[in-house]
Amino acid sequence: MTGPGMFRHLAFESADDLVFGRCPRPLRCGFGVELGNGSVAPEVNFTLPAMTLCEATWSQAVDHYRVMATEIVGRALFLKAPALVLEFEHLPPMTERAEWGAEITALLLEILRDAQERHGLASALRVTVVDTRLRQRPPRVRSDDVWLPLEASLRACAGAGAHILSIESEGGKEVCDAALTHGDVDGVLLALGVLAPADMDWLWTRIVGICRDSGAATMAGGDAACAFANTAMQLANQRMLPETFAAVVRAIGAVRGLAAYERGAVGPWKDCGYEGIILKAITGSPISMEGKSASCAHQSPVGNIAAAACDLWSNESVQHVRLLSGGAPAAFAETLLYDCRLMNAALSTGNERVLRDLLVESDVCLSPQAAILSPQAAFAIAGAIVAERTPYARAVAAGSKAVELLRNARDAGRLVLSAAELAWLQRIDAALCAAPSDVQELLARTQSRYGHLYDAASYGLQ
Amino acid sequence: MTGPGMFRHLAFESADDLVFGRCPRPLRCGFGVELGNGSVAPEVNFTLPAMTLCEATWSQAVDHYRVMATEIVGRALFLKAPALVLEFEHLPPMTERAEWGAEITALLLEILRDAQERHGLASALRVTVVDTRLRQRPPRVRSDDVWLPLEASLRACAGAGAHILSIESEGGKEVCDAALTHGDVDGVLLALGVLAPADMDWLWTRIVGICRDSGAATMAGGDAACAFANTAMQLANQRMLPETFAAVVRAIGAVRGLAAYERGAVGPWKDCGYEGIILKAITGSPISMEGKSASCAHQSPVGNIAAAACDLWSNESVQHVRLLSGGAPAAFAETLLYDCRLMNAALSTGNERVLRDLLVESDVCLSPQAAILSPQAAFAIAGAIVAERTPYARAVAAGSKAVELLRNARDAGRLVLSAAELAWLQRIDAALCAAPSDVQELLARTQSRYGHLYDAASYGLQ
Amino acid sequence: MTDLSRLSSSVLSGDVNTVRQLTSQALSDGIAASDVLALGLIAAMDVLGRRFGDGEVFLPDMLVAARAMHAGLDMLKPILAGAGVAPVGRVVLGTVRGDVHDLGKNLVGMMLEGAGFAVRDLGVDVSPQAFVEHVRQDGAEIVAMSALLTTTMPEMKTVIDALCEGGVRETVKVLVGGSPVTETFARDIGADGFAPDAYGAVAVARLFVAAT
Amino acid sequence: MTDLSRLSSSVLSGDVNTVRQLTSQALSDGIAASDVLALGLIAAMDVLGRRFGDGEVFLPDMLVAARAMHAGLDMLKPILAGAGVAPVGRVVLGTVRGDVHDLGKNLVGMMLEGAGFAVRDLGVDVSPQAFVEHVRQDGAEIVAMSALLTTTMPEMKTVIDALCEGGVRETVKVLVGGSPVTETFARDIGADGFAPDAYGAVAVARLFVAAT
Ligand SMILES: [Zn+2]
Ligand SMILES: [Zn+2]
Ligand SMILES: [Zn+2]
Repeated sequence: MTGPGMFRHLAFESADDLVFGRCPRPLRCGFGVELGNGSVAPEVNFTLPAMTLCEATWSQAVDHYRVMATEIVGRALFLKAPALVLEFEHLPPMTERAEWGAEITALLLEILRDAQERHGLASALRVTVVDTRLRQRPPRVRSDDVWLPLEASLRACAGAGAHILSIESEGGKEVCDAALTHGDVDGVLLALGVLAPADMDWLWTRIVGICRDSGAATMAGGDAACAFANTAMQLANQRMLPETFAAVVRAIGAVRGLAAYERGAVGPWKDCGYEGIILKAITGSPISMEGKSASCAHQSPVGNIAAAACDLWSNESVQHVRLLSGGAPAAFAETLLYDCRLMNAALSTGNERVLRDLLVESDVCLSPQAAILSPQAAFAIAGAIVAERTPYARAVAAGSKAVELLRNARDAGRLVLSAAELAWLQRIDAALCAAPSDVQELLARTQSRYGHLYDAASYGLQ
Repeated sequence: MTGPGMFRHLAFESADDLVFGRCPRPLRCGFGVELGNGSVAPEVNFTLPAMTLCEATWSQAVDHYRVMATEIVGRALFLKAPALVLEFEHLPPMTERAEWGAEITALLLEILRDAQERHGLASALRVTVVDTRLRQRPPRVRSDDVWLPLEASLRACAGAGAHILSIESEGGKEVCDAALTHGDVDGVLLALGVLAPADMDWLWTRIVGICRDSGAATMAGGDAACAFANTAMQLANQRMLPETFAAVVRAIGAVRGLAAYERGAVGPWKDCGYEGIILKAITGSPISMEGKSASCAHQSPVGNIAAAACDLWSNESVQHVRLLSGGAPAAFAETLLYDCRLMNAALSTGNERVLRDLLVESDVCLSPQAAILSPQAAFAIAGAIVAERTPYARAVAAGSKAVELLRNARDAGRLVLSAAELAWLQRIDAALCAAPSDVQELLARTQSRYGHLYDAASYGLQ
Repeated sequence: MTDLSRLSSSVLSGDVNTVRQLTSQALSDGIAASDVLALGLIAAMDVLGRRFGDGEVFLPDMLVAARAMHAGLDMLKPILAGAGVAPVGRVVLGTVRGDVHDLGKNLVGMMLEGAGFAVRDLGVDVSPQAFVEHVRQDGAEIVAMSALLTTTMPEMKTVIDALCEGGVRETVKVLVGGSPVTETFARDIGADGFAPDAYGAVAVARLFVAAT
Repeated sequence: MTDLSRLSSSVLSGDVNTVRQLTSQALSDGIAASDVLALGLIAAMDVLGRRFGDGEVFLPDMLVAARAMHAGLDMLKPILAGAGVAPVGRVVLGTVRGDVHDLGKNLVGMMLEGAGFAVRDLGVDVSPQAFVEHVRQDGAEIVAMSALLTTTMPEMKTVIDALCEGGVRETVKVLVGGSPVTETFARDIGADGFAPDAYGAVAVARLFVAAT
């Protein structure tokens, strides 16, 4: 993990430079899309309605994708959008049967290519496979029987021409879920500071290789901590977990993500990890984010602030159900397109910092989860991360910085915390202060609680 | 129509004062909601999924409304919203059976009252009845057999405690639909400059009376030109009509709306008439508008600019279907709530004009329909309207001003028009220049085309 | 010799008088009625359809041209009658009971007529019985129903049931539309087709008659 | 005399040792086991439930307290056995075949156990046969199924069919949940109830056993 790619500095001079649509390392991908080069594009994600997916229904499924993509492209053209990114996020059978995922990939590319040729619409396609490796408990994430099918799907989608390859990998989730339900900081450090980074290291080395084999036609796009930090957020939404805890988990989640970049991922980072802004501060690479216009997929307390530094703006996921206006995917595409228009109007008139600050101001005082996602907070957390050399030390540093930011915001009257939230913040702080000094000690200390849940060898720990 | 209430001046000194959340004549209504007094609140509209509405299914329908309202209120509380407005827009059977509309009204008020008492949420309920008067052709909109049932519903909803009473009245639509399909300016002038204002005059005198009878507990909230100008917009969306034509119809539609204010309507004006900004310029009263977050109900080329001067921000209508995040009404409520947060952040930091200008900039150059909805354009159209003394003269003036604005924008390179659009703009201009000098001449000239479609006596024309 | 491309141009500009004059002239010049129809009138409508698709003309232009086209067609009909110029298909059209929205339905009617269908428009708030009776009377091949309200959509099923009971379900294809109507709903109630807008309705109607 | 409110406090703070000690002391002081249960243990869980509803405590606090509560309960069980302390109800729980999401299911399990149900958790990717067999084995009154994917939802119907074929459909109530699952879907596949989240699942499960 201390390879040549290790990030030691931030990509920006100051937090104030962290703004939507601008990156020190912009990307060009797909059919002429520029990312992070002075504009924000929508990333529309769409999925099947409830239906059985099998041989007999497959042609129906293909029809759904054709209709959804055609309608979304139609809406983009109606609104004279300069650029459009589609995300095709597999359902499990599409990863399990590599040819299914590849078939939809090819279909969507054909629709996008046609829109470019006939109407000049710049576009790109992200394909996100499902991490199918965690079915057995404890999961053996590196074993051939689970890796080879996943690799086959990744290769098939790259082979079909996917512009951006992503996954929401879940190595370490087997421990994280348990740690979350018990509100246990040690367990979160084990999951997100040790197991997940080790798995990312292993997995992204391979995904980057697959992209390299594609002749650089396919970009290694990244891998949000959806299965970790968004699970914490959802539990906090249901008041099962304190928001302060979810906020700290989010900050620590960035450490896991950085491992992918250090193995050669280039972005654009996937939408559903709100930790993307921390990663942008470190890598300078474009990120996809989601917020108020992803209300189709989940509620969140960070609907506006999430857009502060986005380069792609996503709806997370919407099923092909019908609203009064027509298909729901096209409806959410429209909302995203207008959100992007507003940000692009700000960029083209030099008002991007004003709008960015309003997006931040909107949410930052109302939720601990928002309080750590301002450019200033993200910059501070990013700085704490790159000051350390191991994922574990980074995880402790990220968590501690998040706690510090939350306490400072609260003390300055910028954030109101209930007595229960404040008590938890103190518990989290105490736990982080008492965190083991190295991984071996952490493993030993957590062995009785989590040892039975994970296979150490699968994370290179034996 | 030249009564004491006739507007002769604009409510603002300059177009630059026309901004969201601020009105010279703010309103206070419902359970402590302030409108136009420095903030913007969401107005969430929600409706039943596809189902038969009859005696046997009525209790199911009531359950739907209870669930939808409870979930929307829950989302508002989760997001710490300072205020929430619900719109209950009848389906026809709810107006036809006055007790049904009243029952839902009472149910929703109970839910809002409870949220205020237990959580301090300021709220208000708008109830919009259906204009059931136009079933026979030609319709006799003032006859007892159609008016008395409608009046009963209005009284029942006011009696049940509705805070704001609205309708989307359709008097004149029987001519407007035909005029739109033939792209006929004379027909539009007849519908929106003569018939519709005459009907508004008659109808709103009565609705204002019903509200007065309620002891001012119920406000006369207004009546969007949805059935007219939004129909034109929808036809333009489908490329059945040129956008320039739809834009001119929108401008003329404001004349119809003004008639309600001149009979005593106080607002907040209903969302689905984008002409609201023109009416705000004249009356200084709060308006509800809808745009990008009404993508559940229809597509539009004015998603951002529509927010430029809104005081309530609406989603138009969403059915109670399920998305991945839960019910669609709560999902759209979340998006609206964040849109409002952003506008309120701008208001509280003194950046409202910057954000307003970005919302305008986003859309104004991309569509003729947007080009006439900027504060500057709306102000100019409003000025043209109040300079005239009769609805007909106002209609011609509003249309002519819209044409002038579109031509100027095009000549200045701020608006690109296709050859076909430009040709239509010239046809519309020629038609307006050749418009009859008075109503009698218009009636005579249009008699053969439209005379069979409407009953003159029902509009006080005989 | 009459220039049929001039006839086409007159149709395109909606000039009814010139269309009548040129049609009459072409016939007296001895041009076959079927050629006047194909190369003069139909050719013009084809051009117009393309222009419409490209956003160069709009519905009002279409209606004006269609009127001019019919002026010429009316003169050709008596001559062509022997050759049996039947409509492409016969459609019974209406908005269902309880629903009084007519604009969308009217657009469908206009577009179907433009495409050569004979359309019986029953108007709005149409009872199931009325649909059944007119299918019988007209020998229609298609029933096209519209509903704009979520509360009147289920009425479409009632109409289909009435067609079954009336013994004419087998003789017609049922096409449904209207903003709340979905493909799934159409399938669920046993309709044969669904169209999201007026263009779609024409496309589906064409498929129906091609299939029979 | 043992202060049962101290026992409650120990449950609330999750202090297993003190709970054991005070329970034992209360019994040796001659306090009836049923009183120790009601006034010491159950009272604490009631307080906790209220605090949870008010956002004063969270799931981790609940789990800690539940563990302490069970430590006391285990000591009372042998004494109360004669009096027949049966679980509120028996639940067979699992995520359906093809679906490996377990967090939501686990939450439902924890909440049901907290509410006094005996829960047999079959895990994830559970075959229809496994549901049927465990219903038979345990004599369960409730089958609770979870599916997180739109593509595995239909599997719930397969399980219900298997319950029918296995002849046990009449003996159980079927509860379904998971983010894509809707009330309508639940009704359509013939489930008895639907819950949008873990709280809802407990509420519905309580209704089920109250009704039987
Ligand atoms: Zn995700
Ligand atoms: Zn995602
Ligand atoms: Zn409307």
